[in-house]
Amino acid sequence: MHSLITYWHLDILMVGFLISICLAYYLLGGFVENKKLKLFMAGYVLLILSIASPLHFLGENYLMSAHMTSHVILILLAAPLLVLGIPDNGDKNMTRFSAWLSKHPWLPWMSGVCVMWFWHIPVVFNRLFLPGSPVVGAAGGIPVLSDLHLISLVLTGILFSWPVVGPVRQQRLPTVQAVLYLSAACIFCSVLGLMITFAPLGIYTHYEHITDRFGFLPMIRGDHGISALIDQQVAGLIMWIPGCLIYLTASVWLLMKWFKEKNNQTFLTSHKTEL
Amino acid sequence: MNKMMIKMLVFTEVFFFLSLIMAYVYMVYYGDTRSAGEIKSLHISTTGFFTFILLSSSFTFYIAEKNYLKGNVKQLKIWLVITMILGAIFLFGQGNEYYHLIREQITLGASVFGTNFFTLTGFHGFHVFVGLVLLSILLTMSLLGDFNSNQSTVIQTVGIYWHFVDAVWIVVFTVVYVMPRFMDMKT
Amino acid sequence: MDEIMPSSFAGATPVRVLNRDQKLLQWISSVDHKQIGTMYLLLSILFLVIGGGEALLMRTQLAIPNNHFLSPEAYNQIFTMHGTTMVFLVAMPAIFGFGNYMVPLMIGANDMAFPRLNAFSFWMTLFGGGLLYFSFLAGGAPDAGWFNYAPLNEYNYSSRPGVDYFAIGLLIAGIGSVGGAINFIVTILYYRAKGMKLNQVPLFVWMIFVDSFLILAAFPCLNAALAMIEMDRQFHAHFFNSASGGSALLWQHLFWLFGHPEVYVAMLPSFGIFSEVFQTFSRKPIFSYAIIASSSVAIALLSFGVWVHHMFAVGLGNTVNGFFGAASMLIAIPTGIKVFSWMATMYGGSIRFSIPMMFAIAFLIQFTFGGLTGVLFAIVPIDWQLTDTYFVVAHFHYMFVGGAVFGLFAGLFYWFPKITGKMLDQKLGTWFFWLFTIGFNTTFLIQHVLGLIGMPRRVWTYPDLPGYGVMNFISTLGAFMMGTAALILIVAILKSLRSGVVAGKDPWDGVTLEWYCDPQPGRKNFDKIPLVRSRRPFWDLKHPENPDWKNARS
Amino acid sequence: MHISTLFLFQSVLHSASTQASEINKLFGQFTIAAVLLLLFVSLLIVYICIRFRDRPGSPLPEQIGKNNRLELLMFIFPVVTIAVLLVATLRTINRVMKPAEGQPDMIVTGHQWWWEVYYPATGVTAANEFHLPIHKNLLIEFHSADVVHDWWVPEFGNKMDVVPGRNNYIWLNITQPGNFIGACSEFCGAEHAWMRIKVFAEDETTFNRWQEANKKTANLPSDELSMKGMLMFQSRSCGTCHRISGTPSTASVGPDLSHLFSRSTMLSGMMPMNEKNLQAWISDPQNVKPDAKMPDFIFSRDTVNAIVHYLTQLK
Ligand code: HEA
Ligand code: HEA
Ligand code: HEC
Ligand code: CUA
Ligand SMILES: [Cu+2]
Repeated sequence: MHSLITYWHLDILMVGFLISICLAYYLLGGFVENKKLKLFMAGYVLLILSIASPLHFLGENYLMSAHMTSHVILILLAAPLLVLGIPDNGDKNMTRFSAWLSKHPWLPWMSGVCVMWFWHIPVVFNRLFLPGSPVVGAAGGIPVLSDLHLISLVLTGILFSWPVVGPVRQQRLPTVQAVLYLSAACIFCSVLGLMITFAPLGIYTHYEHITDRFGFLPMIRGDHGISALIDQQVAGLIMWIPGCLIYLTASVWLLMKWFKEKNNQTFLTSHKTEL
Repeated sequence: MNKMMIKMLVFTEVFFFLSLIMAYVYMVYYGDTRSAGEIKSLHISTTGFFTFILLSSSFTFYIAEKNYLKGNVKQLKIWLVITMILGAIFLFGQGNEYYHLIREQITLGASVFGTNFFTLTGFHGFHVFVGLVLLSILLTMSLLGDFNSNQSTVIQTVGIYWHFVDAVWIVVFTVVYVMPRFMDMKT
Repeated sequence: MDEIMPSSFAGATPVRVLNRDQKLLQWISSVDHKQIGTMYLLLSILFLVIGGGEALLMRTQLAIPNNHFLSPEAYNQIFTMHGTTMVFLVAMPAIFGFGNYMVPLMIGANDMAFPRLNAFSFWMTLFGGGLLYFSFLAGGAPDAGWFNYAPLNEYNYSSRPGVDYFAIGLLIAGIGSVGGAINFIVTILYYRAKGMKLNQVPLFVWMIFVDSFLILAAFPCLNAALAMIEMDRQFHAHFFNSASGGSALLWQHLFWLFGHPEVYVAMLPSFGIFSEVFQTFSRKPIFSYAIIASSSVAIALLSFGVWVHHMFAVGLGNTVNGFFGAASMLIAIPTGIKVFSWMATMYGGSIRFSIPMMFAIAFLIQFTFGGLTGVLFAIVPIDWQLTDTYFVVAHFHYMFVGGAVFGLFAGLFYWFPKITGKMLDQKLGTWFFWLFTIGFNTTFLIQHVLGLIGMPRRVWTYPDLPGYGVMNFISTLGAFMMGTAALILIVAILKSLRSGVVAGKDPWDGVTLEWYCDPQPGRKNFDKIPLVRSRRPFWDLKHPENPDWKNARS
Repeated sequence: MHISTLFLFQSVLHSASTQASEINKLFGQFTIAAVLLLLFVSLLIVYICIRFRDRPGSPLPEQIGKNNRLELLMFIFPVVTIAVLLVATLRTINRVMKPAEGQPDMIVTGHQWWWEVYYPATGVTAANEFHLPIHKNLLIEFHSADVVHDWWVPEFGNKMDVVPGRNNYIWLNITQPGNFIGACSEFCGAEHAWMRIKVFAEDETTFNRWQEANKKTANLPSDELSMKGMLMFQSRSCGTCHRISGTPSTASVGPDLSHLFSRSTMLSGMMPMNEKNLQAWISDPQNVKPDAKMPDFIFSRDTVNAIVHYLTQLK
């Protein structure tokens, strides 16, 4: 049994995914503008942290709360940062895509929210960890389902953030709409968090009957006193309160920018434009 | 403006149904063990059929609306009637299901499951009923010739409401009928 | 280059122009936003007197230990009706009253978006309140507290019809509130004057806008809970009866999921009123419009994530309590920023101590005090000590009375000249302010100590323990000072209506559009309206040499 | 220096248990911070009001409404304060409420307007007055027979709601002997005001002596009048609600009366326990404690005297 810090892990599929993200970034004209690159790198580091680090190891094997923490990081921090990192190089397709998404904001919204809900349906959730789908850290085999789950979360997270922080500034959602968009997502995340928080034991079974293959269980249950119920509550609450806080911070940030706009306007602009 | 109003109404209704659905989950999924047995009395296939009916009524309304925007009032009337018939069939299906459940001694006052089931589906059924009333008003107006020019937003406004009622049913159907099949509920 | 434009696009053209001296029937059938607003305000004042009268009855009963002035049944009905009245029939109608009257004027519109829906909302509120009070005649008012906990609200424990009246009455009043909120949102979105962007509306309008969303999201949760309790009581369902598998906590979750947002529903419009008052009487633009406006959105969103702080003592476990304690503390951040912004607005200004401004300054201190006791409760272990004691009663009266109601009083004095054309009597107003403020602090400051020495709330009487009698008596004295002050206010209103100083169009040197239209505007508010180009359109008109749109100000 | 030492009466700020002293330490720290904050805000407001009041002929102030650095400061200051508070909160929560383990030392059941007490270790049942040993980690469990009640003794620290369908618990380690007064602190219906708590915190030997005394069955009637009283008690349906050990009456709808007269107060702290008050109560309960769940019996004066005489023997 080594120290927790040493449990890093990547499998072939995830390596491929990480590389293809870099590739996509390159194709979208990345690696040029310094400020944007920094944002992208920040997102990328968070992405690696939540899919390869000991946090992920804990989330796969021991703690639902760690699993949820990595979800929150993936969807709410890494994905928006990756999107923020994409430069606006005036590409026509990019503009058209952004405009189309902003015209149908319910599409990215539904994809983000539904995919997140889907992976937390107890049947699906418990299936993620069944022996049939090998667990990260076990010898051999690619945990396909688990990887798919991460990849889908990142991709829908990117799609979800696009109308709010997408590269083409003119095609982002108007502020009030963006705030409603984020708040509505926040509500549905909250409902999910609430359901998990107040669920009894026996629903998300994976974390209740842990096969202690790495010997960390006594430390978790004993030294830190994290029982299965507390773990599940923390998991729900992390989705709920810090999760919501991120949506909220984003909303307030957008509003601050909007209210601080220079309000000098040319004569006779239509006053309905920002609706 | 009317559309914005109805969107706000839908916004507030969403929270109403969210409260009821959360109560349902809290009490039926997480509650005592009796509910798991009683859920088995639900006929998912029959209700699935009526669900399909309700969803197709959304589609027929969409066609009615498109025809209206094209100025095709005759088609509008026809599709409105079809929509109403489909909605009525759905309500009939609900009544049928209630009848069977009550025959099996599952009533509002008999158990926690009955309480939550009848309250949730009952409020939804009430909304369908209100939708039917609105549709019949639309039909009357169109028969009286109020919709001969395609300027009014009334039809789209009612449409938003009607689609919302369908969307709620999708969620209710998922939570009440579909999900328990996939959950190993405490028994 | 200030074009004055015809206002035809600034809202609906009026249906018909009424003459000024309207008869009762015209009031009842009115769909004019100003008349409906006035009726809302009158309703609010009526219920303030009733709810305040109930408070005085309670304080009389509590003045001395072991008192038998009221029976326990009477006391319980009265404190329940006091809380319910004050929250649903004083705070809400007052908000809707000011909102109805002022929002169209401030955004340069001629009416609300849906005038008939507006009238409908008012009458629903009135009928809901009437039904609640009818219960006194029909076998007993509700007596389970304003949050009406299960299972005490079940038929087994409250077999009188009081709780049914509570549920149905609040459902009806709630429908009115939701209708009004929808109306505000659509009005603010579609009826703004030419040039006024949504991020330029006066802060009061913005607060009403946010408040309306809060209402739309919060009230359905209460409606669902009320529907469930009626199912339980009338049809023997089992939502909240733990004996037959229901859950007593479900009620608490649903109620507070409504209840906590509701307290901010009561607070935000007062924030808006104070924002207008501070900038008008400091003769300066508000400090950081952006912060005040966006922090109110933060408050609105956060308010849905803190409701468990009313349930810290029900045994949900340290994990849940800890997270919700953290969330509750977070609300202090956007609120604190607001307090500091108002102070910064005054700083460097030229402060005129009119009566609205005096209320605003008293509010700042009282609200900070009440907010600090709120944060004290957010510290979970301390809440375990203090929940359900008079310390809580003191906290929320500092918020409701010292915060929200002070805001409504400030609004009353600030906009009275616009509504009636007369100034509200300055001398009596000053008396009213000092008596009410001193009375208020006398009543509720001492209640913190009562809570600390162990007096639970909602007790119809109490044993003669050391200190209890004295402090309760002091508290009662304060309440009667507030009662006297309220009488003075009523006298002042009547006197000013009859023989007040004629106000003119712009008595306070205001900066927003409601001071641009005539005093006591007719059926149509604006014949002409300036092109709005900044957050202080009326300032721009008055100071063409230094308009806001040339120098960005906040 | 507590408020309590100023006022010389019981209060929250006087800790008589380890839990309460944990909480009060935090309370004291927060109070200092809050007072400083309030002083800062109030004095600044007073200063602003004096310094910037409108004097005759004062010019229009500079029309400026922003200052980015000040805005940042206004944001940072509450954030830091909150962070400090949060850490202190979480630490104290976990010290006061530890996970429950083992058998509870005392099970308290809330009824509409009286308390039932049960000591699982010895099987002793009592009502309305609580005897507890000091310097022991006590696990107290709460059940409700009807609606939500709440256990609170200010000197002992945290409250706990008594919720039907849930078994809540608290840990309590009393550090001082003495009598402590508390109250039901969740509104539970008409007589919520008279559902008070009286705790006798005793050292181990006194507590054990009390347990022994209460383990014994109730005293049998010793004279003729009390014999008649006992017969009346058994025949007039008192036993359908009350328990007197050693007799056929075993119900728990109302308080256990086996050792009634050893209590210092009656009706959950409403009045001192004495013959006169018992007389009044048995003759007309609804007059003494309106709405209490004990019906009026139409007894003759003699019957009342007999029953009361019997009850006074139940020490
Ligand atoms: C208008 C109404 C209103 C408002 C605005 C508030 C505001 C707040 N309330 Fe209050 N509250 C009520 C009305 C209100 N409350 C009512 C009615 C109840 C009881 C209901 C019942 O039981 O019947 C209640 C009860 C209540 C409880 C439950 C108590 C209990 O029953 O055990 C709690 C617990 O957390 C709480 C917390 C707060 C907090 C943290 C705020 C915060 O919003 C306060 C924020 C403000 C400030 C903090 C002051 C200004 C800030 C600064 C100057 C910055 C610096 C300060 C810091 C960094 C701390 N409130
Ligand atoms: C907006 C909300 C609001 C407002 C403004 C007030 C205002 C007041 N409140 Fe209230 N209060 C609540 C909301 C509010 N309250 C709530 C929610 C509860 C909790 C209820 C519950 O526990 O369920 C409560 C509970 C409550 C209690 C605790 C009851 C208990 O726990 O047992 C007390 C006790 O002192 C009290 C007192 C007062 C007083 C003295 C005023 C004063 O400020 C009132 C001042 C106004 C007047 C005095 C009007 C003057 C009237 C006249 C001059 C005419 C006289 C007419 C006649 C005598 C018929 N209130
Ligand atoms: C319907 C049930 C019922 C019946 C019958 C009943 N009681 Fe009671 N009794 C109660 C309840 C409930 C209380 C607690 C009242 C309270 O404090 O709110 C009580 C309290 C008492 C007390 C005070 C106990 C204490 O600890 O303070 C006495 C003494 C008493 N009853 C005696 C009697 C006698 C004698 C009779 C028969 C004549 C009787 N009771 C019949 C329900 C009943
Ligand atoms: Cu029991 Cu209050
Ligand atoms: Cu709250």
